Amino acid sequence: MHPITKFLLRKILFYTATFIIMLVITFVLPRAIPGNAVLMQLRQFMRTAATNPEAIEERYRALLSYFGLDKPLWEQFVDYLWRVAHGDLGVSITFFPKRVSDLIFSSLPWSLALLVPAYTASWFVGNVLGTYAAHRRNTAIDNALFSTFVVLSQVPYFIFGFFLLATFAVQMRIFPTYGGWDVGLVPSLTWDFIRSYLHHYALPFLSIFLTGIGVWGTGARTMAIYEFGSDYMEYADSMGVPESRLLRYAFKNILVPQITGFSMQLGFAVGGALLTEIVFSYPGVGWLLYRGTITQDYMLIQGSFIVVASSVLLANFITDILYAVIDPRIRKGYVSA
Amino acid sequence: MELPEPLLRVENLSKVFVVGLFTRRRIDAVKGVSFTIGRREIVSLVGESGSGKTTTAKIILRLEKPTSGRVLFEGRDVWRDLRSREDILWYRRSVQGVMQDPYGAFNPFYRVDRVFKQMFKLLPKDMDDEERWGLVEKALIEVGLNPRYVLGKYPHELSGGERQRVMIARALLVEPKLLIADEPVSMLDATLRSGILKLLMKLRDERGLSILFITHDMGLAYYVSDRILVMYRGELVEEGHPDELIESPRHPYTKRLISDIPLLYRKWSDI
Amino acid sequence: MRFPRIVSELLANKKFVTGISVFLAVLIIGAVGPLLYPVDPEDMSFPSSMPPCPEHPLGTDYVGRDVLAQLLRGILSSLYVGFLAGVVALAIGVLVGAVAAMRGGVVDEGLMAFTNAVLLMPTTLVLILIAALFKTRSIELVALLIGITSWPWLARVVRGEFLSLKERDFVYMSLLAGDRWLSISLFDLLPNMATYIAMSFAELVAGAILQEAGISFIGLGPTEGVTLGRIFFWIQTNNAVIRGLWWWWLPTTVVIVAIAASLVLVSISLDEVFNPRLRGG
Amino acid sequence: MPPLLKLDDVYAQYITRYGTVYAVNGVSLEIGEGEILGIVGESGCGKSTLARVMMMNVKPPLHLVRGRVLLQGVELNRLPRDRLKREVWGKQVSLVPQSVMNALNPTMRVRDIIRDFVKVHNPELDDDEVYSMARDRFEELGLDIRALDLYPFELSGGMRQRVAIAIATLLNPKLLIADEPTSALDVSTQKVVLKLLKRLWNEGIVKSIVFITHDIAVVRQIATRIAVMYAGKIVEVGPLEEVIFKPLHPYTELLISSILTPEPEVKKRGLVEIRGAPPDLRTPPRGCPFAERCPYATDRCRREEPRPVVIGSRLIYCHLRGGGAA
Repeated sequence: MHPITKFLLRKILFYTATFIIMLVITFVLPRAIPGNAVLMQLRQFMRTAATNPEAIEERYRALLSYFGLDKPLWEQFVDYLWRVAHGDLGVSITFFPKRVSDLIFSSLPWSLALLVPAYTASWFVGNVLGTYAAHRRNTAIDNALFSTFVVLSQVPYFIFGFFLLATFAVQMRIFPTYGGWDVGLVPSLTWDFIRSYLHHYALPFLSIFLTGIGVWGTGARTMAIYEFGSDYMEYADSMGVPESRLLRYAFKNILVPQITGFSMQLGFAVGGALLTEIVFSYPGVGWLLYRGTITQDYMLIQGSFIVVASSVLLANFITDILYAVIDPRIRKGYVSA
Repeated sequence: MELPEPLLRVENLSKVFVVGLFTRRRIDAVKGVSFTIGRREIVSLVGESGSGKTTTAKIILRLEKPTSGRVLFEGRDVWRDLRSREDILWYRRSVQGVMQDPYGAFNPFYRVDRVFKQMFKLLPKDMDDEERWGLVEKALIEVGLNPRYVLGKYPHELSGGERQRVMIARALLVEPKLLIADEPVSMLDATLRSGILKLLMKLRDERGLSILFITHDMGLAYYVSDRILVMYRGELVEEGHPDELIESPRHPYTKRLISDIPLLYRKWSDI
Repeated sequence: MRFPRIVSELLANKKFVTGISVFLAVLIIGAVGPLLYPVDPEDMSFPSSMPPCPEHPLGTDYVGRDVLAQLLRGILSSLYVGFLAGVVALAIGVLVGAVAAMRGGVVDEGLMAFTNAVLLMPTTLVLILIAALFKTRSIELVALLIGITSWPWLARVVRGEFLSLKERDFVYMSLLAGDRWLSISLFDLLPNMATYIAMSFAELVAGAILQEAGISFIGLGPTEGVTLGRIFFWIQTNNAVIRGLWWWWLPTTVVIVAIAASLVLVSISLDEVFNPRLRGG
Repeated sequence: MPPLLKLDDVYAQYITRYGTVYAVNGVSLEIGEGEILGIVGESGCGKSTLARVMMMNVKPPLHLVRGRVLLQGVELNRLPRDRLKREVWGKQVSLVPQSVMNALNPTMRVRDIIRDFVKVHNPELDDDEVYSMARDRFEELGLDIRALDLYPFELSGGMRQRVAIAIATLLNPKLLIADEPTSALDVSTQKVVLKLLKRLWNEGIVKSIVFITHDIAVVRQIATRIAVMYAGKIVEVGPLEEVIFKPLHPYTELLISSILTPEPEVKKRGLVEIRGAPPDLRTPPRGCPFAERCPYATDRCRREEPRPVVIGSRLIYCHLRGGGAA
């Protein structure tokens, strides 16, 4: 078998197994916690919410039937897999009687529109700046960049969002404080809507983009220091290859391992990005999730997890393939990924 | 007449490594190697890097399991007959090793003393610590070091030659019958090599120690050995007395190897 | 390197000195502060949304709690969460990494596949998923949950280190002295990873403090006690930023970033001091 | 004819926070056109630092504290680094890397490494011209041109070293500096590499070679002249065979007698060892650096630094040979 085919098969096997583990976890968790906290919490919530008692019962039954707690365990599991396979993630309690899958899939595009460009751009810019800092090691430029990286990398996206919100929305009133677009507009491909959307988009984007630069910059700087100290760099230097070219060598050579970093950090970054949406009340999965957690909407929480985790797995799978294509050593079967 | 059983007998030894996770490749590191080492004998195993000589050494030292074949020490199969912890400690007392990198052989975290202390569990149980340290001092003096200078120091405070002597002293502590010396001088400067080589020869003469001397340098093998084994790509290709081997090598590899060694008194004609 | 040399090299590193000073300062403030400023952080009897004034050096929040009191209590709780989670993650990471490296073969492949799988999970969401199942959550429970979701990258590093260290000559020398793998792992390999472990621990603690803030922010952190994360939850639910209560959210933010950044700085400086290739001229 | 390269009383030191290493201490040396100078010394004697100084590839923590480096009369030590890179390195003075395994960028094909290097010095050439130039040179040197399309990790150790040498000499530099180019290779590959170097010299592609090694038997095969280095100083310089067969400095004598080649002449002599170890260059000794280990050392050797003495075509730094006479 060709090494690349083997590589692909292996990766597919791994991701399938991970996906199944993820489903098992989501199945086992609510059943493993003693006393079934979900139902208890829901009952409690229902009692405090002074609404129509019939509607409460209805919601409770929907939850009970989705989790099928009265059936034998294996039957519950088969049911569960069957439902997930058909995109049935249950019914939201908070937005009853909307289906969780509908809610998530109408929020997901907005989350992707925020996360994908912000995360990718911060990855790229962070690597460029980190390499540059390493090239200028121990100079004032390096010190300034490095300190910025360290602080930025340790500010979670959502906290950085506070800063941006307070400064540019509350104080300077340049950007709106709330939502994904102006009230009254309906998502459409009109100029008005796009302008309003970008206006609301700027701050959440910046909080992810800027803090991301810190994370990638710190890592890239360390890796690039190794590259600049390596034998091939010394040799190219002593052959007269100019500094600008050496900088490009270092940048190119850290990009390959940083692609792994890109996918390994993704799971973490997604969580942070979802929290950022909450700060800006940006209408993505994070904002949806936030409203779900306040009302203990476990089906919504679980559904969001399944969708987001699956997306992360898919993104990682794509990155792994990309990695194999880019690194000649893997492409040619010299080392295993 | 029946030949006496040699100290060490290696029979048809093979080792295959399987590397790579998704492109599995077989590497035949050692292929059907057989040889013996007699008592009071220095046998050199010569080969270039990747010829399988270090793997052979590790198998004999019981650090690496062979894929097939046997290693018999005093008639006991080292990989099959040594079962109990006692058996293994007996083997550790009988066969010791010295490694190539005199710096890497020390855990940089500890003082030099630790390498001796580690060996104490191989010494007789009824011995007290004072007697044990007495043996350490004796061993250090035997290899030409001043115990007071060496003990209590960190490895990086000693020179390469001193470190290598410490490693030899450590091995001597348990009075082994066989010493496996894997490239013991290749990382030392020329002016320090002779001292170590002389020491090894002295140990053979005075203690009756048998030594398997592993090297890539035919020149060194030529000086110290009673017998030379030449290894090439995992196989033993030639065996002989040093003078014979140098003057009239038979295997094409040995011939090329010897003709490619840079000499002092003869300049290559084809350069 | 000998101990006095280690200390003097660390003290000569600006990053280390900055990091450790900031960290110790915050730690001392957290430890001594509540004693010197004995105001109940959950007492809501003060006037609401008061800017800093002599009675309330950092003002009061939207529901009339003293912000400084919150912050002082929050520092120690958050450090406690970080420390606990760090210990849990360290224990799992080192164990998994070491066993994978030392056992090799199927055990290694299985453990690493599992580690990679856990690594791919969106951690914050996993925490939310689990935390949502508990009606009440103690600080320890939250720390434990954070700990069991943050070890995978450490396991990978430890495995890599073990794999490279176990091929070192001194390991063979210990084997030749009759040492067994368990004692070699403990006394030969682990001490040589002391820097990595210290670095990882600092980073794990920092990460856990931020992680706690993250899940508390969404309302799924500890349900008792005052942690920095819980303060962020109150800040969010009361729209403090939009309302302009800067004395509430700003000091909290500064403190959490100071803790996390100082720990990371310590970690980076350890790498610079002990890693010869990073040592500058 | 003036020498190609001249070192004039050169001192080079590594200056760090943790102390100073006195790596090169007062070396004067001339490399004439058309010679292969072997520089021999043990590890830590400063020979690799000397190689760096020869092309003025000196950057912190290494400093040229004193002395001049002249390439055909041009003081390299006065040129800024970017001018050295543009005009000297790779073009007039070139280097064979010490660690072949990692000296070529792992993510670039050989031809792209060559393209970048050539275009620094000849920006007017286009890619195809560079590739055809590389192909011609590879063919001229008997190297497989398929190597051009490969990545460094696809080449064997010996091939990688030969490719590196071909790259280093692509622009016909006057001086080639080879720092331990064969110490990581097995003997057969070593011979192939030495032959390649000799061929470059024979065919006039490079005018002169400085060959730095710890192995006297290797320089014996290739050098025309030899300089012996000890503790940051040159102790003896002279024509190859004279120095090897009639060493005048006690260190040279001992160094040569410690060589163990499989030859009856050498075996007859037996094993000779030098006691002690070379001095620590963080605290170099005052007088003759070898005095501590020298069997013939006197008080004067320990006190006073010997001056150079010319004996025939040789230069020796030793009191025993009259080096004290000012």
